Amino acid sequence: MYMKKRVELFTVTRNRRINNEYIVLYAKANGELPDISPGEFVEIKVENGQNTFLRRPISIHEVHQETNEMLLLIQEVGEGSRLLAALMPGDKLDLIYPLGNSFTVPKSGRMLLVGGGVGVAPLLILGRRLREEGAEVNFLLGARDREILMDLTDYKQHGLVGVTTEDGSAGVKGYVTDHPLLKERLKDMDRVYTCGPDAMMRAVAAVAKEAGIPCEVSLENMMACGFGACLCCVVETREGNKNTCTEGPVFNIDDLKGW
Amino acid sequence: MYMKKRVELFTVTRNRRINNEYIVLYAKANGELPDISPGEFVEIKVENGQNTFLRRPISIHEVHQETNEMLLLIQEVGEGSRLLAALMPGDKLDLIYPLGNSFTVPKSGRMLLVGGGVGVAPLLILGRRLREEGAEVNFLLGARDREILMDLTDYKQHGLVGVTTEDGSAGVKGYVTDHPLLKERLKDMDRVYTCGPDAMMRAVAAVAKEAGIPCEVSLENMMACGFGACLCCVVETREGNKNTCTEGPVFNIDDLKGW
Amino acid sequence: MVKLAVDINGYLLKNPVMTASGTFGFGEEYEDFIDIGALGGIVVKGTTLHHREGNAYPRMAETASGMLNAVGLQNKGVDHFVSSIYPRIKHYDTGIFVNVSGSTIEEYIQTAEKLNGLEQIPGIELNISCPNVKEGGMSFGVHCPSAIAVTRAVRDVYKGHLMVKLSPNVTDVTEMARAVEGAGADSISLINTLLGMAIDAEKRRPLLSTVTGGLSGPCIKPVALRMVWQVYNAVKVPVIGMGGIMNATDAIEFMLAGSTAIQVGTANFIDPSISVQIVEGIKAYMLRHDITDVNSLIGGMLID
Amino acid sequence: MVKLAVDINGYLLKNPVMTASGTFGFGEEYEDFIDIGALGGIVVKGTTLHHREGNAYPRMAETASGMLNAVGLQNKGVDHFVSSIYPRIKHYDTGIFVNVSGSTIEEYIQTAEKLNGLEQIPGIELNISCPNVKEGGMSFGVHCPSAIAVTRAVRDVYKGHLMVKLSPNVTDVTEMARAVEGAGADSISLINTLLGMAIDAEKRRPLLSTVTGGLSGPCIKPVALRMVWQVYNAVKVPVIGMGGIMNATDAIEFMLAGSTAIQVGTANFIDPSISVQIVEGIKAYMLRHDITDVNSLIGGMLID
Ligand SMILES: Cc1cc2nc3c(=O)[nH]c(=O)nc-3n(C[C@H](O)[C@H](O)[C@H](O)COP(=O)(O)OP(=O)(O)OC[C@H]3O[C@@H](n4cnc5c(N)ncnc54)[C@H](O)[C@@H]3O)c2cc1C
Ligand SMILES: Cc1cc2nc3c(=O)[nH]c(=O)nc-3n(C[C@H](O)[C@H](O)[C@H](O)COP(=O)(O)OP(=O)(O)OC[C@H]3O[C@@H](n4cnc5c(N)ncnc54)[C@H](O)[C@@H]3O)c2cc1C
Ligand SMILES: Cc1cc2nc3c(=O)[nH]c(=O)nc-3n(C[C@H](O)[C@H](O)[C@H](O)COP(=O)(O)O)c2cc1C
Ligand SMILES: Cc1cc2nc3c(=O)[nH]c(=O)nc-3n(C[C@H](O)[C@H](O)[C@H](O)COP(=O)(O)O)c2cc1C
Ligand code: FES
Ligand code: FES
Repeated sequence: MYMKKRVELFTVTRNRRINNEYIVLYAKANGELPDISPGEFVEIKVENGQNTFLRRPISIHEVHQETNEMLLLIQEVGEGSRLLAALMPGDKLDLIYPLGNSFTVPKSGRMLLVGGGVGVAPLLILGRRLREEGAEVNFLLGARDREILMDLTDYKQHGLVGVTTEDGSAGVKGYVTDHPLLKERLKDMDRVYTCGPDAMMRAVAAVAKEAGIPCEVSLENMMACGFGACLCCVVETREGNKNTCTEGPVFNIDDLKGW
Repeated sequence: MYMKKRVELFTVTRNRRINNEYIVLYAKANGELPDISPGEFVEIKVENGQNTFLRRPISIHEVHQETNEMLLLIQEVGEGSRLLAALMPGDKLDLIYPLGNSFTVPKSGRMLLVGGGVGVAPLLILGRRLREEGAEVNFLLGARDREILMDLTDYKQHGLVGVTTEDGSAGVKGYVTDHPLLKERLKDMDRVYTCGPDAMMRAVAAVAKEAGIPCEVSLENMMACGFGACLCCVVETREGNKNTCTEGPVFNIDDLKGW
Repeated sequence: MVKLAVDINGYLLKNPVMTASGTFGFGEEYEDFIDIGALGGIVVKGTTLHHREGNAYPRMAETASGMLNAVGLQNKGVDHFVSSIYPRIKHYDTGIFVNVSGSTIEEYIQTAEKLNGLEQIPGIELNISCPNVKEGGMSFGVHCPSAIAVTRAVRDVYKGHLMVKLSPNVTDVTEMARAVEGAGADSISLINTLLGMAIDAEKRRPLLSTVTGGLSGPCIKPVALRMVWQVYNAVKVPVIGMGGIMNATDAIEFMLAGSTAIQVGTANFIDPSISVQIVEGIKAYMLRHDITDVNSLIGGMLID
Repeated sequence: MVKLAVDINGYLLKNPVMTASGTFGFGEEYEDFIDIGALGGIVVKGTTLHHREGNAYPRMAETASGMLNAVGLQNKGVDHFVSSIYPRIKHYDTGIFVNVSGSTIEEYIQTAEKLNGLEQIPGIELNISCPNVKEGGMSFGVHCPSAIAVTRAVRDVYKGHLMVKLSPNVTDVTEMARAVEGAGADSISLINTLLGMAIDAEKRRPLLSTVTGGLSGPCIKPVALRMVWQVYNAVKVPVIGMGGIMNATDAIEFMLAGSTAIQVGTANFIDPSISVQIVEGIKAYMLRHDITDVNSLIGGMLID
């Protein structure tokens, strides 16, 4: 069902620090939150930034429909994300949402959700929705080291969680592609979803393709508008350039050129 | 004595609201505050302003030498001053100071200090210093209405305080030039100091000139640097253009062209 | 009631606020956010004779108070516009202008011809100033002879309002303005983007696939205002000003400098409802200043 | 140890960081804040043959990520510089360049001649790009024949390093660069300010006494970087880049785009010690990236 896009002033209700680099913002809508599909994102206006002219695209991490709250997982990488990570309960958050398409949510099957870095964000809501629909959920989450590993509690509610860290300080040492879930048990999976650094997604896509398993990626192209007006965020597909912000961010790798 | 100019990070120790439009920031130096002369000003870097590229010049309102605090009276007129007025204890304040020349401080005589709007700022430290040196201090403070009138307590410590408001809600109704201090008792004065809106200062200067009484004005020209490097803040004097930021902001009206 | 309508050389806009080409899609992208009919006019995405894929990704870089883009006129071609898009948007209760680009004069002519007689398209905006394409585009707009040639050629075939959009990347914008006025332009819009560039110091690489791109946003407003004022004083046809307009105050500044109408560009990305808010803001300004007719603002800057 | 010295066509700067004319006074204004000797060089205030009072107040307006100025070359004339200022600043342990302006070629020539043989002045920067004066200034710098004429005339009489400063207000900056290179420039500095304008919508008046003025600051950085890159690819003489440099990262971007040295301008107003901090920041970048010689950054942008 098409959800009308809107600009709305949310109120921050909580700022939960996960680790040195990550926080989760809880943002409450004024009225009733519309239905959100996994994979959709928001565009946030960063107030008071001296170098943040454009909005910042951030995935919807999870939704608490009862309290009309949206959760946003934010990694501090530059001025914009640092200012967002400093927001406190009561502060306002100017959002355009809901933006983008969403992941396929089948009613059954064995699903592998592979996230790297802050790319784990949309996988939480996706995992929950998959479980609710009746699919089996397996997360595989990669991080640089245990210091910036996500809080896994929420993920564990929805399925099995595998972990890799580059330095081996938690889970399997190495990249997600070094984990048994991708190296050995991939053939048992019906579908792979992945979100994270480009190199990681391409590696995951390559093994999925080789194994002949459908794979959906969520791209993080540079965006100026987020709602299809500027044509800056394009990705090359078999049908020509497509907007990552409206025809994505989720693409089936079979549709992407060069993947 | 020449005080070396410096860039220093002060810490806000207090934000005292005077009225709807004015606040006083108390800013503590890291170490010992150098000697400050009345009339000197600071240039403040406004952090996190989206339209505040340049620093903002603000007069030194008063100095608490014992605690190494500088007081700044700020009127909220635009983005920069609003952001400054929102600073809270613990916040940092990046200042260049001390800037500009200063008012003449004779050791005796009857002085009239005429301030309008936020132009009352430098008159507090000036009044105190004049009293300490041995002169008699008379303040004449003009405001739009009683709502934005200054807190007079501090001024009253140093001398007599006359007040005008445009709507007559406090003191004499009208402009400062309508007050008996300027209309009748000006001839008793040995010197006039004035700071405030251009039109007010020109009116005060005119009556002082007519009465043949020395008059010093503190100009608020638009400044890009505040320390003599850009030549943007010039005022026409009998000796050609002078920098308001280094050769002013205090000028004897006899030296100014067209005053 | 305040009078908001402005006349751009025979065509009446219900108010002076238009949206700028390339920043407003075909209007449809904004339907969720605003009533398109509340605008004076819209200029749709740059359209060429043939389908164009545009430039490679990345096409965007954020800069101080602005952005660079290198979209490169991605569009499905004028035939697609006429057959597929026009029917979808022709119900908008506002003037729809098509921004026309080409690599050769022949392409400009053919594209313009295909837009003749579309009832809801009162005019075209001739883009002779796009910095993001290898051939044509800006090269037409930075030299008088070619600007004259393309304007005259299109004027000969196109029956509607002919707005010509100038490039700021020139030594003397008034020379260009007079040239296109002489060649038959009904109005002049400016400015297109300034040619700029951005580098990632860490990766030592340009941030755009094309290395250089077009700079837009508030950073260019001072240059845009200056050029609008210069052109206003140089030609008789109406001037449509743009470049960094973010709010009603900016819009009024452009009108005071000589704009009959204004276009809102990059600001749409940051607040998709800003164009309609600007209409409201202009009304509020007029009420506050006791102005009954918006036309009295045009070129109304006071100089001693 | 990293090597920071750069050679601008025969003259060695101890590091690539200079300060821009008109933003650094005569250096003296910065003595309280920094050790001038830590800089690669300084360019002092625009100097003319005769005393000039400059333009009327107001001369400044803040803009989005930048400012407009209309100082108009206020200075006491070259004789005053030689007799009164030079003796006060000649002890600086850095290269002092004098920015020279004029209304006629004759004035440029005479001013330059008077600067010949000042031992601590290795060179002059020919300002043919000042947008804030009615005659001369920018008008020389936006047309090739006059740019060539003034450069050649000064080259004939001036014995030191001749840096020529280009205007960004031109259609093709490479044309200008090649012209002044051919006319004898030892190096080319760019960009001067972009011509802009600002209006107070409430008062309906221009914010500058001169209506238009020169735009500087981070807002112009994308345009400046683009022009530096274009000129670097068009001429053989060294390029000295500037325009919105606020920190070491910006400085490195300019070097990657082709600058041999850079100048810090408006940023000095916001942080009077920034120029020296930029020297330190470049060192830190080099250490982080394992670069031993700063010269390897010049034009080091990677393009596929
Ligand atoms: C659809 C989408 C969903 C996203 N979801 C999230 C999320 O849930 N949580 C989160 O923390 N981040 C997410 N991002 C990335 C986020 O938008 C950027 O990290 C953010 O814009 C950086 O802003 P900044 O001002 O902090 O950094 P800047 O100072 O602008 O840049 C800092 C660094 O971040 C990188 N960066 C900037 N923009 C992007 C971008 N669009 N994509 C990737 N890297 C970028 C730059 O390369 C730069 O090196 C998402 C991006 C997209 C396109
Ligand atoms: C030497 C000097 C001392 C000053 N002392 C004080 C002081 O003690 N307390 C105080 O509140 N203000 C003082 N000012 C004025 C203060 O600098 C401005 O009000 C402030 O810069 C406005 O910044 P903004 O971002 O809030 O407003 P902006 O959005 O920049 O401007 C808002 C309005 O303020 C006016 N304004 C901007 N700059 C100046 C300026 N330099 N002078 C006068 N009006 C200006 C503009 O006309 C504009 O209409 C002083 C100015 C100078 C030059
Ligand atoms: C992403 C983007 C795409 C653009 N595409 C076009 C275009 O197709 N045709 C055109 O004439 N101008 C195009 N422009 C220029 C704008 O119409 C406008 O002239 C410019 O952005 C300045 O206005 P602004 O600062 O308000 O955005 C584009 C601008 C942007 C930012
Ligand atoms: C207040 C001011 C005065 C200037 N005066 C001169 C000058 O006298 N001669 C000159 O060549 N450039 C002058 N410039 C231009 C600068 O040297 C520089 O080219 C320009 O500001 C761009 O650099 P920036 O963005 O780092 O400031 C002046 C700039 C400013 C802001
Ligand atoms: S970000 Fe503008 S079209 Fe996708
Ligand atoms: S403000 Fe720069 S010289 Fe006075």
